[in-house]
Amino acid sequence: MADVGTLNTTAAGIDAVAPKLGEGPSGPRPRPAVSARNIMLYGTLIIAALYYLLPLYVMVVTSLKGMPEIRLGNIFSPPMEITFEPWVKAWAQACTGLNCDGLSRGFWNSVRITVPSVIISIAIASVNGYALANWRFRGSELFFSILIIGAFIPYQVMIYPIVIILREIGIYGTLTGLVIVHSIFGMPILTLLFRNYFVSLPEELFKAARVDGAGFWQIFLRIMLPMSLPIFVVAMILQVTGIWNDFLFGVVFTRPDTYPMTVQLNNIVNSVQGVKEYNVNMAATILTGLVPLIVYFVSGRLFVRGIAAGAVKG
Amino acid sequence: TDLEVTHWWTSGGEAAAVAELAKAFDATGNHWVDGAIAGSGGTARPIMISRITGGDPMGATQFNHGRQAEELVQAGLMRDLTDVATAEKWKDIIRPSSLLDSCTIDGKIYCAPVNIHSWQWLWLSNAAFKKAGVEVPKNWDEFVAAAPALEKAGIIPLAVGGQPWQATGAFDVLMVAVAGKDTFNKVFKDKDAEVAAGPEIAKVFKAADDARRMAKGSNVQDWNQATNLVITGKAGGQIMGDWAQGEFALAGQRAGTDYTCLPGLGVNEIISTGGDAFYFPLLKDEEKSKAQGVLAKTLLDPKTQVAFNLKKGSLPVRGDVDLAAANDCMKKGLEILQKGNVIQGTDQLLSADSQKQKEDLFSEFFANPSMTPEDAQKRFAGIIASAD
Amino acid sequence: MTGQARAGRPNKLLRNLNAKIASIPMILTALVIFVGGTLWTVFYSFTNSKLLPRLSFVGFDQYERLWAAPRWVTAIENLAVYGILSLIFSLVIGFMLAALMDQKIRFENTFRTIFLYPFALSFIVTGLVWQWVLNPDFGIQAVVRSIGWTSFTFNPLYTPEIVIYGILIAALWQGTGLVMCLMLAGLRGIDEDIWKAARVDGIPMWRTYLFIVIPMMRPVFITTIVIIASGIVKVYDLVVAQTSGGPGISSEVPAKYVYDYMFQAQNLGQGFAASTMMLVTVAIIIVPWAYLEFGGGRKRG
Amino acid sequence: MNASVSIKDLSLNFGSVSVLKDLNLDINDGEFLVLLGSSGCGKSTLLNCIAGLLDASEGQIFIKGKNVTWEEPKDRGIGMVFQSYALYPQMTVEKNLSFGLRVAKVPQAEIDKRVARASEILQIQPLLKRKPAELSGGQRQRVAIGRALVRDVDVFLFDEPLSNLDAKLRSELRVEIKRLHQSLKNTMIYVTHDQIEALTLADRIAIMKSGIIQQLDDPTTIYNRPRNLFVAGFIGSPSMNFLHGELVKSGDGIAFLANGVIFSLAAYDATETLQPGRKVVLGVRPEHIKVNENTGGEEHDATVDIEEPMGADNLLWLKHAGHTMSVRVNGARRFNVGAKVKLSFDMTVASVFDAESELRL
Amino acid sequence: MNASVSIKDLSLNFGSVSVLKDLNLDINDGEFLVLLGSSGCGKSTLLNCIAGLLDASEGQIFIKGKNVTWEEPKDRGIGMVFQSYALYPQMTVEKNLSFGLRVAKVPQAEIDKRVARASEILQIQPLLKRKPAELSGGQRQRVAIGRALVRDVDVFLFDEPLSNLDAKLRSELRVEIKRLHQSLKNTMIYVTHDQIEALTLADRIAIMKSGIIQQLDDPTTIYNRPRNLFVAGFIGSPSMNFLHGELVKSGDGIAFLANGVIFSLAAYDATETLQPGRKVVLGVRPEHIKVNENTGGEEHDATVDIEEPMGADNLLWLKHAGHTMSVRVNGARRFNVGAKVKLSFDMTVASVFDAESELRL
Ligand SMILES: Nc1ncnc2c1ncn2[C@@H]1O[C@H](COP(=O)(O)OP(=O)(O)OP(=O)(O)O)[C@@H](O)[C@H]1O
Ligand SMILES: Nc1ncnc2c1ncn2[C@@H]1O[C@H](COP(=O)(O)OP(=O)(O)OP(=O)(O)O)[C@@H](O)[C@H]1O
Ligand SMILES: [Mg+2]
Ligand SMILES: [Mg+2]
Repeated sequence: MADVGTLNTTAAGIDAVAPKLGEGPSGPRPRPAVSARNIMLYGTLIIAALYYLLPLYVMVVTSLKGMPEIRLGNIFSPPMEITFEPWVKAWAQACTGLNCDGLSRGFWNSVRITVPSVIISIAIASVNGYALANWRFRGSELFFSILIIGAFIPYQVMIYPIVIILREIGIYGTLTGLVIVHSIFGMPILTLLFRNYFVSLPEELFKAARVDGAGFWQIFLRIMLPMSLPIFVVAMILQVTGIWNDFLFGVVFTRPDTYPMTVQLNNIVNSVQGVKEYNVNMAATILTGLVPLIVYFVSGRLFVRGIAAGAVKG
Repeated sequence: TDLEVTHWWTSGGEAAAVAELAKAFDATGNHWVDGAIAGSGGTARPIMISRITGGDPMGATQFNHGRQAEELVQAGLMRDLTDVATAEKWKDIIRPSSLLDSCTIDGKIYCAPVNIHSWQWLWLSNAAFKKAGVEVPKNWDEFVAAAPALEKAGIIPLAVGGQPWQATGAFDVLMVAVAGKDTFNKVFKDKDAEVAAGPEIAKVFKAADDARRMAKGSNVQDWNQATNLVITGKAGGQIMGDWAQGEFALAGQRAGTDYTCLPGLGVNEIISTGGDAFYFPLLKDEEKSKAQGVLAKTLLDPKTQVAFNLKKGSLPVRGDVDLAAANDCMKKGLEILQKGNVIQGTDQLLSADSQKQKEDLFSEFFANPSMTPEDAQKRFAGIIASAD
Repeated sequence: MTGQARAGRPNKLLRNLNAKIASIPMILTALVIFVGGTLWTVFYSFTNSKLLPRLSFVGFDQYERLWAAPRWVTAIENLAVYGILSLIFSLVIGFMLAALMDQKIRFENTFRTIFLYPFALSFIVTGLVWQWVLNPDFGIQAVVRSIGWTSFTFNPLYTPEIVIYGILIAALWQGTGLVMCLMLAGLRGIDEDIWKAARVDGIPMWRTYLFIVIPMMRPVFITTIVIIASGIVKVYDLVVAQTSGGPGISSEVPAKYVYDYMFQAQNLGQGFAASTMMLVTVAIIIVPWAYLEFGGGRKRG
Repeated sequence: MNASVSIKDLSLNFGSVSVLKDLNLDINDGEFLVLLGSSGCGKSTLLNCIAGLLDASEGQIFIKGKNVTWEEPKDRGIGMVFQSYALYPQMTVEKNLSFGLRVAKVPQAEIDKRVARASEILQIQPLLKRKPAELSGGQRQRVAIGRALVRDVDVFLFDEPLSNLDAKLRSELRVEIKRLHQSLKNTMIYVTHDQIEALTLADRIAIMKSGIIQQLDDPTTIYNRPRNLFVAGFIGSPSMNFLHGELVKSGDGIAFLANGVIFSLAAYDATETLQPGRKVVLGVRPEHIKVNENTGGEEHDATVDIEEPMGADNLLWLKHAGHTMSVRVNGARRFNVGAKVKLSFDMTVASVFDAESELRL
Repeated sequence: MNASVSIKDLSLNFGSVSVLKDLNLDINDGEFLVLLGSSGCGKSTLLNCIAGLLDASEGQIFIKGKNVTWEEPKDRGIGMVFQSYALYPQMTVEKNLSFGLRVAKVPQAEIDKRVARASEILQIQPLLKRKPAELSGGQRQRVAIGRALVRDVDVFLFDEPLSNLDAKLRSELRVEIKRLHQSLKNTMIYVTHDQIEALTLADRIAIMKSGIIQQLDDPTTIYNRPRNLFVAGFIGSPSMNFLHGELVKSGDGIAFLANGVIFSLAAYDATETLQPGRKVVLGVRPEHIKVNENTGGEEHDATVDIEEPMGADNLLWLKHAGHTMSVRVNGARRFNVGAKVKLSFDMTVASVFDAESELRL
């Protein structure tokens, strides 16, 4: 952990004006609470924060305006008259083709896709990572290296072979097929995370469990899993966002009645009826991003911890 | 029976038109399951093809009229509609007959054309010209001449959206208008690279160069946003297919008073006969196959044709329907059609691959003022030389 | 187990059997999908497959055409510019934010959440938002002009020369939060005595960061670079959502070329050739790295 | 004053936790002062305050007579050596040594000279071109010391410099540090929780507990005349044996009574302070109890419970009148578990503590 | 045979690195065997082989007469205690203790009984409901031992169980483990690199170096009659003093000559093996040299170089005829640096090694 030392490193850097003479400064501490350093530090942070918040602000503000107001111009000005009409429309009324039920249908489809995909891809990747970290066998590292290199392959390249494979297995177009696709493309990074995490756990723990008579699955389920909350949170966040936000697979590997929310979003945003309804688009955009955003806000702290444990080592 | 139909008709006018198809189909006791995918054919087509090749085909799907589904047919993935076509005598009613030819492979018919779209239209905003204080032009040359006045009034002379097919389409239109039907056919039908490199086409590139200059400042992507610039008078005109009419209609504008349409850019009154067609993947389910037949039949039903094409702003594929309700522009189109001043659409003449290469070229040309017309023409000739 | 003394070594294949069974998904993915799919792709890149793969070989034709296509060359150039800049800026900005966050600040959680939230949004959403913020008629340019600075010009998305920077801005917005998290984790892993030693030695803070701390964070940087780089190669959605490759072809990227030619142009052979070139590029970059990281010297058995 | 480092009323709080409390300490010029205490007692905190790495909440710090309370570490004339070595891993040994000087823009010739001198003193010349990762623990620690050495500082601060090393290396480096101090004669402040290091190295030891200095004295005094129970128990391994009981009159002198057994205190070094009736604790070190050696004095019966042969010594754990007692005898003398033995206590070096105040009487 | 654990020709390679080489070892029933060696010599590797956590490359392992070379760890009748405690952090102490039993599906009543017994023996009853994070280091290590205890195993394996603890706790737990062994009488194999632990705990010590056992003997023999130079130098703190020289005739007996100084070897325990002219190394432990105590025998002049007072003892580093020598004297005896002293060597417990083969003569 960075500590007081670090803090003062900076403190000293900027605050070179502290009294220097042999004269005993016996009074109060000579360091003001609002120092030049703090102004710099927080100033920079706040400016950076503004840059990051700006688009969100624009999205929210726009989604609350009426179209006439948007046409007037300034995207940064707060709404003169707040209307929730765009939200209602985005959620329940916007049309794609003949379907005019907005995002609501896609939402539940997304849930139906995301939940099993996240669970299964994490389950597979965590077991892989565990096997790689604790039960190496001949060739395991080779497969792992292939997997990591696979992380660099653009998805588009893989679509065709996968379509063929799924067709041959006969699960093309089913939810199972989509879950498998998500598991496959989540595997490289997740396996890397889990492997690094399990490697960082003390090996002696694993040995102790073996001496205690626990086998491959028992050690995994009863010893490793309960200790892996942070990395599971990281995996969960990455997968929830990845899968929830996925457009390509969702559209290629499902059918219209199971299209995820992003496809719906694309339809709404790209089905322009005359003028683009920016307010509805923004509302739809926010609604679509809401689930991963909430996941982040709730578990952000664990995310950093997990990242520290899983990504940095190894 | 439920039949899933995929298409990329999602803009306002399009969606209204699809609704007519669905209504007609539902009236036969079946059910139209709508599978719209927004974002133009470029986004939707791969998805449709993946599903057909992936073994999870839909009941029917839209493709552009032309060669897009050729290989699917050859791979035996599509349903043979010859039975329906013979029963319904499509050969007799569909006009121009080239439409049905495009559906025919090895003597069998694989698709049901639903409409004719022509590209060769210049849409002008009357309000914009009024504001600029010039007459509404009657042909391309006048339009080019009026451009400075429009610019001075803060109006973009020509609206061109950022999507690559718009620039390509505009060029094809200019070719017909400037160089004429024969040259067009020599280049695209016969793939004559010499002509493509020749002086006739150089003139076309000159015109395209004008268009490029006039299009500066239209910061929009989608074609209908560009149309909207014309509708709102922010732009003087747009070269766009007849589907743009749907947008004008939706905005409550009337041809003649609010906007003006110039087929063949007012120079050469020739229109192309591209369009949309429905293809029917081969299904195992007997019931559904039967429903596919019903749908095919419904699509070409005169009543459906009228209802659909009125909303869509396109021309019906059969010559025997009454389009009394059609507006001025549509009537102009029908007239030209009647006269037989037609050419085939580039989608029908060129493979998707060549089309894509053309798109790459023209979207670059339109966006990059430093690319000279001569350079562009050289590349164009190259594409034609290797086209299939 | 009979308790009877067993003389020989048991069957090697059966040892560690559970681990092997559990790794089957990984092995299948690695072999069938990644290796198999890649080989399949490379194989068919030598054919002139159109809409459907077919075995009519044309040698290197597809590659010749690929490298003759201005759009592909532009795409590669864009990827190079975008890749290098986004790597540099992600690392620099991510590191600087992390360094600021590491100063025992108040509201650390708030700031972290703010920096990280864009990462929860998809590239599609990112592209849409920034398309809008950068739109010359509504966005920053219009706003600045409306407050009086009428000659102000900032219109990256419709200016071919700088459009790639417009995409970069959005990409950085989306991705630097994660980099910051990684860097923060790395900084927190630095022995605090190093800081003290540097202070006692009288080394100014920026030099401590530059010459001591950053070199010590090599593993973090490697992980981060892998994550950023794998994202860079794949960049597609963002471009599609923000510019669709425009204006013209000035913001095209290789992944989009692959997609467009495979599916829109219905020329699989061309698409496969392009993907193969991408894979070759990736391999040139990643294989040496993978060898260094995973090949030499096992950490433990 | 000739104090090299002088700490006045120093207090330090982390938030609401007070870690150092009103601490006063004067360290003489050239003195080797060891701060000894168990983990968490505030040793490192104090050292960091002296180095300027932590800001005091209250109080002042003087080095060489100059008030440095608010000076930067680099301006205090101190050099510091850390437990984890804190070498810059990507720099060679030479760079590690010279980095601070280069930053301070010392001329290259001067840098070379100082690096040469330091590496000669520490005998690390052959290592100059290596990176820290290529060094053994002991070599690394030597380089870390070198880094303080080149900076020509007045005061050396060591924070448990040897505790990451194994026993053998530790005792070697201990000797080296002692030699270094004998030849440099700088002031050195050395934090450790290893009492052997403290006893062998220190001119004076400051024993700390919860941020307060319990006793500040030379090692012999600390060992033989611990000021209170804490110090007595802390120093010495194995620990001093403590017997709880009370003082009683015995003959004309005074004696100690515990569990019905009487120990004469006639030989105690401060009998005058002992008053009968007082509850006290008698502390006797394991090596101050003789086993089966007839000294002519008082003898006590005991039984051997456990024997721990340690080579040169043999440690016996004995049961004696309800107490367990450890006794150190020569390694060559072996006993059977359960053997009955006779003990005699050397009261001249024993300590008697008040049971309540825990102070030595 | 009555060997509890028997290792035959065991070899183990990691890739191309050979860590254990043809190792043979028989451990008696109820014996406390300590594996001692410096870091990286293969102690943990050997222990892991016995536990079944590593597969031998060659050779066999028998426990209680049964060939367990290819058995799973749980079927070998062993329990293991690790340096880092290796407690399952998410389980309470009770769950930690019973985990192995629950995995083995032992009935609950039996589990309770065994946990109760183990926690009584180790006095951890009050801790049963706590999680490991709420325990001190010593308590954790006790729980770790308990985990082996409940499983009722034949052989206990300890891998440096105390090296994460501080000195005081270490010596306490050492005594506890010794007591545990005295009461349980199980076979115990204990890995450490701390010689004090080895000397105090072991029935026999196996000293390892680079995967080879150098000497396997009881502590006294190891300490007083080290088989070779390595063992001699490794055991004892401070190390044995080594003088390099040769054997010469002196009178009718034999003597040792180094740097021109003659040491009589008349009292050496195996004079018959000594031949004049041979190059040898004389080893004398620091406590076997007397300072200024006239023993009537041979005396040598020396100068005090460094003094390291350690409380009970005082360690002197002396210069003597070109050698540096450490000598241990009583802590009460203090010397000034530079003082001239007289040394006498106790040759009855000295060792003479062949300079070439390094074996004791
Ligand atoms: N940055 C900090 N914030 C809050 N408390 C702290 C901080 N640093 C130290 N402490 C607390 O101050 C007390 C003294 O810490 P210090 O590091 O000085 O102990 P120490 O004597 O050096 O111990 P050790 O022997 O383990 O190094 C401890 O109780 C510790 O928990
Ligand atoms: N998994 C491994 N792969 C390769 N070499 C290893 C592995 N484990 C240990 N070694 C090597 O084997 C040797 C013996 O290691 P081992 O852990 O047995 O030493 P040790 O005697 O227990 O040391 P320590 O006292 O440090 O625990 C070392 O040189 C080590 O580097
Ligand atoms: Mg400390
Ligand atoms: Mg070990």
